[in-house]
Amino acid sequence: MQFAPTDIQAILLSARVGVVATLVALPLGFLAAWLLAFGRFKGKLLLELLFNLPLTLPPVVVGYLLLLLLGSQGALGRLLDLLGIKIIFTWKAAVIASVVVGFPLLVRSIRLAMEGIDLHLVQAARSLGAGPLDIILTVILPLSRRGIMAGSSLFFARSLGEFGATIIIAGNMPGVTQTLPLAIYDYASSPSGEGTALALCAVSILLSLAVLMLHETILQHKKGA
Amino acid sequence: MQFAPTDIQAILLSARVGVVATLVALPLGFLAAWLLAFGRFKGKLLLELLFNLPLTLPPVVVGYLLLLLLGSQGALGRLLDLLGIKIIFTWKAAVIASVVVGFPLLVRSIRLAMEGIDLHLVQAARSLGAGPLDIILTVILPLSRRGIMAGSSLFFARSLGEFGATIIIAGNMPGVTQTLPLAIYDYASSPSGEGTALALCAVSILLSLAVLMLHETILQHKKGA
Amino acid sequence: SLSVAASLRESVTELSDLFQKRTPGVSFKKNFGASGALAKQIESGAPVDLFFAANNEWVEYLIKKKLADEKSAGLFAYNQLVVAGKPGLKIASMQDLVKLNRIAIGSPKSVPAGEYAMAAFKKSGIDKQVEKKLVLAKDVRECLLYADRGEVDAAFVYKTDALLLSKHAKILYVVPENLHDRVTYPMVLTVAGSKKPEAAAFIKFLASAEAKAVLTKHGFEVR
Amino acid sequence: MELQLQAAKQQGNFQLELELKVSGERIGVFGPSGSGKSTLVNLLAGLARPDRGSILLDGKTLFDGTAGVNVAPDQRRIAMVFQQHALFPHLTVRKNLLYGYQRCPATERRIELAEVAEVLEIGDLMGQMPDTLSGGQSQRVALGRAILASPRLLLMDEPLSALDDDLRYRIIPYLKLVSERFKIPFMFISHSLVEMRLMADQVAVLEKGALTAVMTPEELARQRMGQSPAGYINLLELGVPQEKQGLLAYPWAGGELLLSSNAGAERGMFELSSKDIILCKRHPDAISARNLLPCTVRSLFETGSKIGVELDCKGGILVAEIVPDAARELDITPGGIIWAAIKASAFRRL
Amino acid sequence: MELQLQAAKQQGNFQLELELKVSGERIGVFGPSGSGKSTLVNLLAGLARPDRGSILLDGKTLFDGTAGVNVAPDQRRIAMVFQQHALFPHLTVRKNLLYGYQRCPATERRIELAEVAEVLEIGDLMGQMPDTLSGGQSQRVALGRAILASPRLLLMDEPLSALDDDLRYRIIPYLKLVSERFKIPFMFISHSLVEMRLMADQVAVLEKGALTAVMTPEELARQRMGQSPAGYINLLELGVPQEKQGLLAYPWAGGELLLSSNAGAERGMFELSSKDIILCKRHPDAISARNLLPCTVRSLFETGSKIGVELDCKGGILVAEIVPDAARELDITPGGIIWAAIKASAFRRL
Ligand SMILES: Nc1ncnc2c1ncn2[C@@H]1O[C@H](COP(=O)(O)OP(=O)(O)OP(=O)(O)O)[C@@H](O)[C@H]1O
Ligand SMILES: Nc1ncnc2c1ncn2[C@@H]1O[C@H](COP(=O)(O)OP(=O)(O)OP(=O)(O)O)[C@@H](O)[C@H]1O
Ligand SMILES: [Mg+2]
Ligand SMILES: [Mg+2]
Repeated sequence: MQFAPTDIQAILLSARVGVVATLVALPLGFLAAWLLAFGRFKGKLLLELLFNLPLTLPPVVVGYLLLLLLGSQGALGRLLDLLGIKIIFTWKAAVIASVVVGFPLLVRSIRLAMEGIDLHLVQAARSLGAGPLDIILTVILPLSRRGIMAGSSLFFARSLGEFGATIIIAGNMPGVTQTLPLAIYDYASSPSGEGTALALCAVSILLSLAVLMLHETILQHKKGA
Repeated sequence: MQFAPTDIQAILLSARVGVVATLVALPLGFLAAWLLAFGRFKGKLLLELLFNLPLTLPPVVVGYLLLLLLGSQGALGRLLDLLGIKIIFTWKAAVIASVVVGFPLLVRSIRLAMEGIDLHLVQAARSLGAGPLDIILTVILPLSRRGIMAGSSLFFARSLGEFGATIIIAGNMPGVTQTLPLAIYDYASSPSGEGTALALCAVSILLSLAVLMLHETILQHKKGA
Repeated sequence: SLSVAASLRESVTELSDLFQKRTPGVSFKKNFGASGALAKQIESGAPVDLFFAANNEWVEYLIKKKLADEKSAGLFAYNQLVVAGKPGLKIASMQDLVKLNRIAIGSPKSVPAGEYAMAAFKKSGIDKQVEKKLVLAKDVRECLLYADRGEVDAAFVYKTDALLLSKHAKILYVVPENLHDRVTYPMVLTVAGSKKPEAAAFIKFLASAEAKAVLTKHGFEVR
Repeated sequence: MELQLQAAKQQGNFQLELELKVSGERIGVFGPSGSGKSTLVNLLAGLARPDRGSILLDGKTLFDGTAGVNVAPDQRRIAMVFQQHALFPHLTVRKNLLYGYQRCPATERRIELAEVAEVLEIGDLMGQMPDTLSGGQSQRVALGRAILASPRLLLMDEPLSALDDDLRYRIIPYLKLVSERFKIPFMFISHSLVEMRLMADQVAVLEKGALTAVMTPEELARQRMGQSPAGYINLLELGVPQEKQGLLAYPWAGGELLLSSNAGAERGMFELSSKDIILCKRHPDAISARNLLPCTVRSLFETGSKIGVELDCKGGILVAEIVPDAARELDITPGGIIWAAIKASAFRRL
Repeated sequence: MELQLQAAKQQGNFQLELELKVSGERIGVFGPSGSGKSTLVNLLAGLARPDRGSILLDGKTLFDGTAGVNVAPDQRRIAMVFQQHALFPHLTVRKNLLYGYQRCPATERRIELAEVAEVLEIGDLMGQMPDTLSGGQSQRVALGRAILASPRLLLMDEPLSALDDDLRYRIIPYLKLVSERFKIPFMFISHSLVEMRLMADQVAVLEKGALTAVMTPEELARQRMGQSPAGYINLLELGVPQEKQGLLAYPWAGGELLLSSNAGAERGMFELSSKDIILCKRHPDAISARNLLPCTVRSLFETGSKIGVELDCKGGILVAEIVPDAARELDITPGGIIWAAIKASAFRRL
């Protein structure tokens, strides 16, 4: 099976979007999880709801909402326009779509791990002079490692499969913003493209397998150390 | 804003599909998480990959694959046909789509919680005469409660938003298989339907808010007890 | 760049490739999707010059919003609505459809083909009888998929799409054009596109015999 | 209970290589920190798998590396009390206590909740959750939970370190009672010689993952008498006392012993450290020690820098501890007569 | 260190209602299980918030309910050793030890890693992860970690219960040394009177969430002498010894004391239980006790069923414990002369 150049580009683009989206989402997701796990403030439930919204809504709808926000008439879009930043119809839009849609998964995983941390450890750290930020970095971060790993591999996999929101805000431009799922969809919807669609599916599976293996190896390694 | 009867039906159907899918997926997800967290067998990585597949692939592709499997020409579809069971284009298909697509999220959450359980507790239970199944029910299940709650609210929310796979195998039959996201999509893609689409979005958000609140209340309640 | 309705994907790709070969230095970026999504993208400031839609509704929407150049609006091609289904079935008239179990059409709210199909049902007076049998697909390709896999007895699709069918399904019946509005594919230049000479040149090229031959090859009608 | 264990287990840098054959109802495991006591316990309970070897309990094979036998932990009916209590955090104290009880076949149940709750003083905690218990309370509940499983063997890994002295010595006789009355043999891990002496009939001594000896706690105590701050513990079974001059006079070995009145006016078991016996050549006219017993020296033995003197006081055997110099000066030789002075406060009820 | 605490805290059914003013470097908190000792520690460290009241340490307000002051735990520089060690599971022993050290301003660091590692005998464990440590090892590391933070106040919640006797008594003098040399005051929680006597200058006694008394451990020990199995502990500072007849003769109070040779031939602090002193009216000719000291009776005091006798042996003060009957019989009255017999083995180096 020979892939067309645009297919190769789609594979590379998807990998890039997945990696960048994960890198962008990780710190944000960690912060959000920390707020939800340890924070005590009003409006926490509201914040939680907000983080979960992209999960509840069909990605296509998320895409429309993002388009409203980031488009030239949107609040954020106009701001970005002033700064000369173009988002719509660029691969950055695909990253944003992935980040927004996968965010709830990431936050959930990390938060779950954080909630499992023995409070005595946090207390010990505090009594040893570690301030909140210090504790986050030296106790909470390493002890929620499993959750971060699980969450980010989940997130990466989700971003490899992200379709609905991406096609709306990034468009489906072969060689430019066409990610793997868009290419797969294109092929799958014409009877003659079934073979290529399946081959691209396999690539997508292989990619997430690689991330999964990496995740397991890191966990195993850390356990053994 | 007045909803058409089919819109009301879509709301009810979505709620039903969400609940049924969650009920169906929970025991399966728990079992899968247990296998992955505590099992030691060959092919574990493969199993994990399999569970994560629906996440990696665009839901539309998942739907397509399910159609191949469950359709009148599919292997399973033919078997079910013999048993007189119709899946495709019924609400059961929407349930199956939701279960398959949300499964990785459920498993991941539960598994993460399980991996946080203090092994001493399992050992104590064993030394007190509890067999593996007994331990699952009396130690692992209650101690992974947070993960189960988090996972199932995540799953439910995801199922409320499930679009790609559902539209393929359940079809989009107003009043029969048209779930909320399908209705939203329909409205959103015609210029005159934007208002209704937004209203239905709000309903979807309210529904998942309700689940989220339920989840928090249960956790809070148990903590206090 | 071009925003192209999904059903025009193959033909517009071939046409633009041809044009690029003819006119060195010109290159197109193409964006494929549902007409509605494409229109919304343009509304949100997507850098699009030329919009090929599958129905008039979205072109008018853009014109009303002063996002498209009304003067440039024109019809690009025509198509025919057909019923595709299991090779064994015999459909001689719309009335024959009542006997079937499942019929796939595009969702009338969002898919033009579905709208045409609904109009045809109404005109033939069978809309009430078939209402419960309809499976609303999110696009024509999905209708095609159902027909191809034998999940439905019949599907309302365009002739151009039906030509891609494998042996599991074939065209059973061509819906008479008097039952619905003619299937047209309009195109329009956006405000940004109307300032670009290349875009105008491409529109001119589309009217050429060479371009029409390509369209005909793909099953479109050009009159 | 008869235990035959031959097992090797590598854990990080630590290598356990044990061959242990013991029979008895009350086995002790003694050894310094890091000598592998907890590891041994895990092997027995089936929570860790030996790298090779075999484990037989009462003739039944629990593990056999070559034959591939490895009885599941829950089938071994070996209950444990961990160093860290490991209470189920989601169950009330009552449900924790009943966990093993309910899983024990009804015909094998020998101990009831009320009985355990009373002795361990946890009756008031029944409805509480484990995370609201203080350290001492938690460990008592963990102990009760294991006892209530009526196990074939009870493994206790330093179960008493978290308890206060008072409570500790109230639990020890109960544990012994349980073991005797219901025939629940136990293995008691500790690095305290005193506890060992009180709890075990036989002691396996571990050192760096290897067995150095199996002996009676008496032997161990005599051997280590010199090093141990507690000395050798004499255990005395005393009868029902009578009041006498504000003290309690307990019948013992044909005569009587005077104890402080706070010893409690019932018959029972008492401990007396070898360090608390002072020997005099002659009868001292006036001495603060309330007990002056004429004794025959049965034997002398050396341990460390100390000399143990085994005394026969009208049939009652006591071990006293003196320095070699004193032995010379008092001219202590087997068969000689000597006075043993013991303070009324030196006795402690177990 | 000067502590002023007035706080109330409800925890489930348990109500803490404390008013405590102490100053000193070595404060003990004594009380039975469940009396609220750990709760008090949490309030001080800032890990629990009083329902109302105020806490002042060295004149600095740590908490004031009415003024709304609540200094963050990490700003209090109050280190803790928990009952459960709470080591960071993801850090090596070395990194655990250095955690507080690194967070302490360099100018305030007073204790170095090597020093702590040596005394606690954890030098070999540096590279290990906490989950591979035995119970005793873990607690030693936790102790080291807190010490290395050079805290203004060190809170120790039964830190020694998991250690063996040997190690326990080797750590105690180090802790005292640390507290003296580097002026790290500590609060030591225990329900062991012996530990309390060894560790603290003053003891706050808790009972069911309320303060019943603040007293010196001597007072507490004298008060509870009758109940305690260890009796009253005499602490003796002894000079450099000389060998004498296989024993060690330590100079003390103008005369000398003979100790077993395993006491170690250096100057140091020794403990001697009041129970180990036998009083005789006359000089007994031959007695196994190696020390016979003529003393003047300074005072008598009653505790429980016992009589404490304060003795002046050529300037050295000792407390002996006898039963009332013996006091009468020996005719012990303040100012009287009496012989104290003490075995060479009765002393224990701290
Ligand atoms: N998983 C492990 N990996 C590496 N080393 C381990 C592991 N578990 C235990 N060890 C080491 O094995 C040795 C024996 O540990 P064990 O817990 O059996 O000692 P112990 O006699 O119970 O000590 P203590 O009296 O302090 O509880 C120790 O040196 C410990 O560090
Ligand atoms: N979160 C809580 N909820 C309810 N009760 C609690 C909670 N925490 C502690 N308690 C109760 O408060 C009392 C005091 O507990 P604390 O841990 O302070 O006792 P302690 O003196 O340290 O006991 P120990 O010597 O056994 O450690 C106990 O009766 C305990 O059950
Ligand atoms: Mg141990
Ligand atoms: Mg406590």
